[in-house]
Amino acid sequence: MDQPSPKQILEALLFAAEEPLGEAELQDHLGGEVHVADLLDELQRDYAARGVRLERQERAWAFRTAPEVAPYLKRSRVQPKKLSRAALETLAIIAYHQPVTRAEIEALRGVAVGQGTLDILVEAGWVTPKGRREAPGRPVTWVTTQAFLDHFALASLDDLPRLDELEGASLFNPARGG
Amino acid sequence: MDQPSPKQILEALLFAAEEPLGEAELQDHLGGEVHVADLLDELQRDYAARGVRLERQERAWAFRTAPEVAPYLKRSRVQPKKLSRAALETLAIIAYHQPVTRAEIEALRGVAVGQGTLDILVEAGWVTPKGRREAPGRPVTWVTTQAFLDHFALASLDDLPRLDELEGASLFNPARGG
Amino acid sequence: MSDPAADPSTFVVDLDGFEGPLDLLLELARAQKVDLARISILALAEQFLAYLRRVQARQLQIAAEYLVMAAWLAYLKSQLLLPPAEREMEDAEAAAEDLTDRLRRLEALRLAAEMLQARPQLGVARFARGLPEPVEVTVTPLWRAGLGELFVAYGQVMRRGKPLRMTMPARRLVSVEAALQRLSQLLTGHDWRELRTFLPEDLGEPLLRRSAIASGLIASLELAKQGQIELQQTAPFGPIMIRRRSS
Repeated sequence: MDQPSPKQILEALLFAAEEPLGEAELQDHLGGEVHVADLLDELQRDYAARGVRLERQERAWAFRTAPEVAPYLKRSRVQPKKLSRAALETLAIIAYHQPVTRAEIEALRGVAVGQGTLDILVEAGWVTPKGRREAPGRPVTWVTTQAFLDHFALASLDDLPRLDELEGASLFNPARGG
Repeated sequence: MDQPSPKQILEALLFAAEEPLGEAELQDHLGGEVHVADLLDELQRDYAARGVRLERQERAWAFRTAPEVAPYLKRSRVQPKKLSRAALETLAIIAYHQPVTRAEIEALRGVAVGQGTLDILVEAGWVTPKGRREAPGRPVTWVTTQAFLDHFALASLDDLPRLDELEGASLFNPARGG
Repeated sequence: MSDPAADPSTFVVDLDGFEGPLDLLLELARAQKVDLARISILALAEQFLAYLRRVQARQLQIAAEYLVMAAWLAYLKSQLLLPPAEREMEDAEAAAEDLTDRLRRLEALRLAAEMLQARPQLGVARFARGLPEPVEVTVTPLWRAGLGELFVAYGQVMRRGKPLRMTMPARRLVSVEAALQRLSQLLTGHDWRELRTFLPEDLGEPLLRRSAIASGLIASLELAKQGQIELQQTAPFGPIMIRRRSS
């Protein structure tokens, strides 16, 4: 049997895993002489036109089926539960304003955030408390996780459309309707 | 978004499937105009030199990591670990009283010494069984190793402070806790 | 939901559908069908108040945050209608602008949330490997210990060998049983008397005295529970009065 190349090993490692693997971890695995970042880019290009893609999420990588194939895959898949509007908005606020305290989320939405709403997001693995704000009461601040990037196919938080651009969009354009 | 090709759909299906998929099943899914058998052969060729292979088992197909990569997929991690209280005490007794039997260690500590504790010290390379006590049952006696001296930066066992010297060094001050 | 008494052009929705007063304001603003920059806060305040009045007329519960917003909007409206010289509010226009900004920010976030939801989500539009192959991970522990810890451990072992002797002096305390007996015997009449007067008098030692008070109190509670006596204390830390219950 041939000696496999580092790229083949990398490919197999990523393929075998269900969860994204960190670049540092992969570099550790393959040893110092291998330039993992280059190989990952190469692999990503190899798969660019295939039914499966190598996705980057900040410093982690994972194989995922291509989004455009999705409509043809639906075979008795259980539809995941839809997020409530409150949960989705809270998630968006955390994504855009992280690190953000519960009080700040409430100020933006103009309504109390139930602990249940945060619990749902924590349970999904998309947000996590991280650190405290150096302010009276030292409130906990919330941030999004790696799993959030993975779930919403974001290579980084910069992939989110900019809020000020959204503010400028024709929000109250009559065409959008009420 | 582009319309995905039947081959891309096939690839994604096989990737996301929780079990090997039968050819007939795949043919059903992709519809009559598509020649699934040919596409499967094509896919198999695409992956022939990669870290992942498309394997046929009987009449079912599944992606699998390449067999020659398997030895390189094992990951090993070195994890620094602190010795437990029991292991520290046992090590200290062996250092000061060597050669010493397990029964003697237990008598000094006032509690039983689990084999696990000795195993950890052996694994760390700091103690080793050496010789036997000429007593009923001829129990094994334990001594420290060169690696023990190296780890604790001791030139020799004589460098270990005597008990009365330790008493003076306020190391036994109860305020230090423990 | 239609309300025949209401102006048919006004917006009528169920309050339950809203995520708080800002959300309701946003919905009302949308109904104005103009750019948010040109929205009339005055009209918006009027609509908000009218809306709440209609909800109140149906005798539905209104959450506090809506009422707070309504009060603030009513105040803001009154200030905006006054000539600047007569206003109590320093900057009514600025307050109105702040509200516009908040609405615009919320609308942008709402749009962002929609866009987030529209992304190809994992398990919906993208899938992970269905048959993950477990990769063996071997963990090699690297044991660490310091010389100091070693010495401390040794010292503690060796000290453990010489056990310390400790003696606990026997203490004289008043038991609850004794207090019960004393109280039952001494409490005869039906007049209120202070619990303290039933304590034994020959208690020199403070600890013994405190134990007598404590067991006396427990004994009185026990007797009250049994229905034999009544207890009364008119103020915190005030004297505790007891008397035998008249049968």
